[in-house]
Amino acid sequence: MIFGLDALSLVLILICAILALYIKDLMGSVIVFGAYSFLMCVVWTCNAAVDVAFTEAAVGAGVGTVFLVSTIYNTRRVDTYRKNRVLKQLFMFLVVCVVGSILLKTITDLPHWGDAQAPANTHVSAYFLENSIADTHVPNVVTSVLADYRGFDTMFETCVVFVAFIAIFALLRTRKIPAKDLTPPHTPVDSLIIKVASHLMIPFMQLFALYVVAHGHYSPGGGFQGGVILGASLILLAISYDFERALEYLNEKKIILFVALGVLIYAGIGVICFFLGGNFLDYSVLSKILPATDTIMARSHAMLGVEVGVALTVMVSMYGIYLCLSSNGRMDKGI
Amino acid sequence: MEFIINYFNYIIVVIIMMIGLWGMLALSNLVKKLISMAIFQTGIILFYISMGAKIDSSIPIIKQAYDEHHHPIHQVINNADYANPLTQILMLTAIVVGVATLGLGLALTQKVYSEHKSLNEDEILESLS
Amino acid sequence: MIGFFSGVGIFLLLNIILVFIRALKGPTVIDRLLSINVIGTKCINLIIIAGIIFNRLDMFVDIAIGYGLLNYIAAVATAKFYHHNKTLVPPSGDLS
Amino acid sequence: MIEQAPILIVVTPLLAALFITIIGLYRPLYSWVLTIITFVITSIFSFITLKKVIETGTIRYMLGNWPAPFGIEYVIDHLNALIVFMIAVVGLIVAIYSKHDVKKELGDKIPHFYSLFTLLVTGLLGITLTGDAFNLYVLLEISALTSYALLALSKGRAYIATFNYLIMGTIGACFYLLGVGYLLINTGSLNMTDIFVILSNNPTSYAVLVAFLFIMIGMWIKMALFPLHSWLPNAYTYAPTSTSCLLAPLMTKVSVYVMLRMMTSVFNYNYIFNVLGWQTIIVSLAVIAILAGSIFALRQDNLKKMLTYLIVAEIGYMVGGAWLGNANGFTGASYHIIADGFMTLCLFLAVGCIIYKIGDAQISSMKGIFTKMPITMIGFLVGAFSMIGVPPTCGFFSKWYLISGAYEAQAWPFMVALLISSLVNAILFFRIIEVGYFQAMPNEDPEAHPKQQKYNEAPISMLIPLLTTAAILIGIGLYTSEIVTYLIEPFMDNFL
Amino acid sequence: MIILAIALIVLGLFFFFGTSIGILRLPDFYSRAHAAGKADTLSTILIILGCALFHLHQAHYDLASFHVMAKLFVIIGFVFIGSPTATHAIMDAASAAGVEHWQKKKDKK
Repeated sequence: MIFGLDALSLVLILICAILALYIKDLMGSVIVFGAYSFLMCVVWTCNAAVDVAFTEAAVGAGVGTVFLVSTIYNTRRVDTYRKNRVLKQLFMFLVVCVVGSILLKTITDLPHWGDAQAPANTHVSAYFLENSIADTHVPNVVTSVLADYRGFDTMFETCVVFVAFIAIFALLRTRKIPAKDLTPPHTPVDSLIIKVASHLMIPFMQLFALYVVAHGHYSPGGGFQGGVILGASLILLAISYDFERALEYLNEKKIILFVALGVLIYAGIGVICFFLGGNFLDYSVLSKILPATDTIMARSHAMLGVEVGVALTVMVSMYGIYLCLSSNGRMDKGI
Repeated sequence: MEFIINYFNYIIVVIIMMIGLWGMLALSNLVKKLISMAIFQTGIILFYISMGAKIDSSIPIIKQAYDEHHHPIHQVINNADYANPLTQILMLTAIVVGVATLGLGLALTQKVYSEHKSLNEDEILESLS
Repeated sequence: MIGFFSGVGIFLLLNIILVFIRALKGPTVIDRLLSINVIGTKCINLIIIAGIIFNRLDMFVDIAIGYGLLNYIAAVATAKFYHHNKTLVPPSGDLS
Repeated sequence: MIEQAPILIVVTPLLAALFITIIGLYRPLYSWVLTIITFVITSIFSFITLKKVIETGTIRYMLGNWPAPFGIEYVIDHLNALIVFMIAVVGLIVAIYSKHDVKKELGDKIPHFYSLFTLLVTGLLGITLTGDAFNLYVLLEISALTSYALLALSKGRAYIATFNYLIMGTIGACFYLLGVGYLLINTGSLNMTDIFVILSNNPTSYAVLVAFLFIMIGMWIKMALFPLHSWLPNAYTYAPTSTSCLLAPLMTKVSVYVMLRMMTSVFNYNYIFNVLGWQTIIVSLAVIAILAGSIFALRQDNLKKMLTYLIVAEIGYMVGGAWLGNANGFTGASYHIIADGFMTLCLFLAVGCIIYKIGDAQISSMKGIFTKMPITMIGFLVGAFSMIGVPPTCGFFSKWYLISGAYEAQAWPFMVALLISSLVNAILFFRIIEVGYFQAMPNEDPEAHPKQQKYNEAPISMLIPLLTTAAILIGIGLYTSEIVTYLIEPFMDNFL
Repeated sequence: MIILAIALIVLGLFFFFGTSIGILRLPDFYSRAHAAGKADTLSTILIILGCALFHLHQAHYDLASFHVMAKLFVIIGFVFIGSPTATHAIMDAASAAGVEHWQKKKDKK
C-alpha cells in the first residue's frame, strides 16, 4: 500500500525484464533475473502480501537462481548460432501487440488499485477475514485459508512439487558415466572462507526454517516457505562442500521416500478425516482422536500437521531437483 | 495523473506479461524462453496481488488483542482494514507451480542439449530437417 | 514519521537505480553480479522499512531473515560457477 | 463410504501414486499390479457415482465441509460422471496394455512411469469433477506437468517436441489463470456456480468478455484447435507408446470438456450466443480445423503422425458442435467426447501393437500386416470404421447428431466439412487396408528378420485391451439412445 | 532515542549513497568490489540498527519489541557474515577468472 515504493520498484522491474531478455550471455541474464525477483519481493511487501513476498524471496532469490545457474553450468553460456529470425520476431510482436491492446482496453473497466469496495475484496475474501479467528483460531488468515478453507488446492500444490521432482528425477537420472567432452571442466575448489561461513549459517538456517514452519499460524510463513529454506540449507551444504557431504545426510533413496511421505502425510490426514465420519479434509472431526481439543482447535492442530507434510515434500524435492540439475543426473558432483 | 495512479499497477502488469509472452514466442534460446516464462507468470501474479490491495490496509494477519489475563478479546474485524488474503493464497500456489514448471523446463533443456548439442531452437530444427 | 520512512525507502530505491546502472553497463558479467548482490542486500532494508510503515515490523522481520539467508546462497552459487568456468568472456560471442 | 465415493475417485489414484513411488524403491515390478488395482477401484467408485447421479441428480461434495463459495466443492452432474467413468476405464485399459511396452522402452524407470501415469489420471479426474475455477487450474498444471514428463521419457526428438509443448501448455494455462483473474475481479468468487449466478444477474462488462476470451484461448491451446495445434503432432508422435495411448484419448478431450463446462456452468447460454454472438466465427474456425487436420493427415506416411493430425480434425468436430448453439449440436459434441476418446484409444493401441512388433509405424513397412497380425488389425479396423462413421460403431451416431445440429443451425460449411472429413478418413484407412491386405509382404526368407515373419502377433496383455476397446466402441454405438436419454439430455436441460 | 535512530538511519543512507557512487564511478572491478563489500555492509547494519531502535521506541519497550530486536540482530549477524563472504566469493571468482587490475596509466599495454 505504499504507492511511491511500489511504483518505483515496478519501473525498475520493467528495466530488469527487458535487460534479462536482451543480454546475450545467459549468465548475465540469469543474474539480472535474480535482481528481478529481489525487486518483485519488495513489490509484494508494498502490496501487503507478506506470505507471497516470503515465497518469492525463497524461490526467486534463492532456489530459482541456483536452478538456472546449474542448468547453464551443464549446457552452454551463449548461442553460437547467428541467424536471427527477424520476421518471426516481428510477427510475434504483432500478436503480442494485439493481445496487449485487448488487455489495455480492459483496464478502465477494472476497479481502481486499492479499492476496498471492489467485488474481489468484498464477497468471499471478506468472509475469510471476518471468520478466520472464530472458525480456526488462526490469526494469519493466509495460513488458515491455505491449509483449511482451500486445503484441497494446497494438497495438489504439494503434489505439483512432488510431480516436478519425480519427473526431473526420471528424466535426468542416469548411471552412465558420460563421454569426456560432455563433462564441464572440473577443478576442485576449496574456498575455506565460504566453507566456514556456510558452516556458521547452515544450523541457523535450519533452525529458522523449523521456526517458520511451526510459527506459520501467527506470522508469515508456513510449510512451503520453511520447506524451501530447509532445502536451501541442504543446497548450500552441497555447494560449499560437495555432494558426498550432502548425500551423507539424505541419500537418493531417502529423497524419494521423503518426497512421497510428505504428500502422504497431507493426504493421510484427509483420509483419517473421512474414516472418522467427516468429509475429506474436514479437520474438525479429528477432535474425536486428539486429546483435549474442541473442533476448532482440532482444525488448528491439523493445519500444523499438514504444514509439516508440505515442508517435508518441498524441502526434499528442492534439494533433489538441485542435485539432478546440477550434476546433469549423475549425482556425483555439481557446481 | 489520476488515471495513472489508479491503474498504474495494471498497466505495468500488461507490459510485463507482454514482454514475457513475446520472449516465449519469439526468442529462440531455450533458457531465455524459460526466463520469459517466469516473467510472464510474475505478470499474472502481480495482477492478482494488485487486485487484492486496499488503500490504508494492513497485512492479512489479524492483530489479536488480549486482556490483562491473556485471554483473547473478542473483536469485530473490519474487512477493509486487512488486505485481501484470497488472492495471496492463489498466488502462493501459482508461484509454486511456476517454480515446478521452471525446474522441469530446465531438466528438459539439459536433455535437449545433450541430444542436439545446442540451446538454439532454430539451430536444432535446422539440424533435424 | 511514516513520511520520513517513505522518504528513506524512496532514497534507497533511487540509490538502487544508481547501482543498477552499473548492472546495465557491465562491462563484465561479474560487475553485474556484484551490483545485483548489493541490490539484494539493500532489499532487506527495504523490507524492514516497509514493515515499519505498515506498523507490523514483527511480521516483516521473518521475511527479512529468510531473504538475507537465501540471497547469500544465490551469490555463492553464481560465484562458484565462475570458479569452475574460469572465463568471464564466454568461449564465443560477445557480452552485451 | 458410498457418500464419499465422489472424492475417492480422485484420492485413490493420488494415494496409489505415492505408494507406487515408495514401493517402487524396493520392488519395481509390483508397480504394474498396483496401478491396475488402483484403476479397478477407481472405476468401481466412478461407476457407483454414475449410478447415483442417474438416480438422484447432481451431487455436490463439500471438501473440508465448508459451504460452497468459501470452500472448494465437487459438482458431479450427468455428463461429467460419464466422462469420469470413461477416464477411469481408459486408464485401466492403458495400464493393462502398458506392461510389455514399458519394460521394453523404459527399463529401470518403471515405478516413476507408473507413478506419473497415475497422477496424470488423478489430475484429469479432478479437472472433470471440480466445481472451483482455481482448483481446476492447479489440477490442469498437475496433468500438464506429468504429461510433459511422460512424453519426454522417450528418446531423440521427443525432448525438443516436449519443450515446445511445455511452452505452449504454460501459455495456455496462464491464459486460463488470467481469465479466472478477470472473473475474480468482477465477481469476487471462484466457485463456478456462484460465478454463474452473479454473472447472470449482472450487466455484462468488457472485462467479462476478456475473461471469457482468455479462458477460451487457453483451452484452445490446450486442446490444439487448428491454428494453435503446432505442439501436438510432434509431441505425441515421438512419445513412448503407452504415453501416447494414454494422452491422445484423454488430454484433448478433457480440455474440450472444460470448454463445455465453462460455457454451461460459468457463463450462460444467453451471454455466449446472444450477447457475444461469436458462433459464426468459431464454427468457421472449427471448419478450418477439420479440413486442415484432414489435409495434413493425408500428407503423412507415418501412421502415428497421421493419427495425431486426425485428433486435430476431431477437435474441430467437438468445438464446432458445441458452438452451433442448439441441442443436437451440443449432444453431438458431448457424445463425441466419449466416442472419440475410445476411438482414439483403439487406434493408438493398435498402432502400439504394430510398433511393438515391427519397430516403426511407417505405412510402407506394413505390407502384409493383415496376415501377420490379424487380431490387432481387427481392432484397428473397428476403430477405423468408427472414425469413418460406419453405422454399428459409435462414430456414426456422434456424426449423425453433429450433422443434424449443423442442419438445424443452417451451418452448411460445417456440415460439408464433416462429410469431407469422413471421406478423407475413409481414404486414409483404406490406404492402410490396401497396403496391409492386398500388397503381399516380401516373402523371401521367413525367419530372417522379425519384420518378415509370417505370423507374429503382439502379446496377449496387449491384445485383450485392444479387443475390449473395440467391443466398447460397438457397445457405445448400440446403447446410444440410452446414453443420450439418461445422461446427456438431463445435463442439457440445465443449459439450454 | 528517536533522534539516535534517525541519526543512524541517515548515516546508513549516507554510506549507501557512497556505495552506489563508488560502484558507479570507480574504475575497475576490484575497487568497485571494495565499495560493495565494506560500505554496503556497514550501511545495511546501520539502517537495521536505526530501525530496531525506532521500533523499540514506538512499541514502548515492551517484551515483544525486544523479541523483534533480537531478530533484527540475527539479521545483522547474517548480513555481517554473509555479505562479505559473498563479496569474497565473487572477487575470488574474478581473480580466478583473470580480471585485470586497473593501473593509473592509460597506456599500460
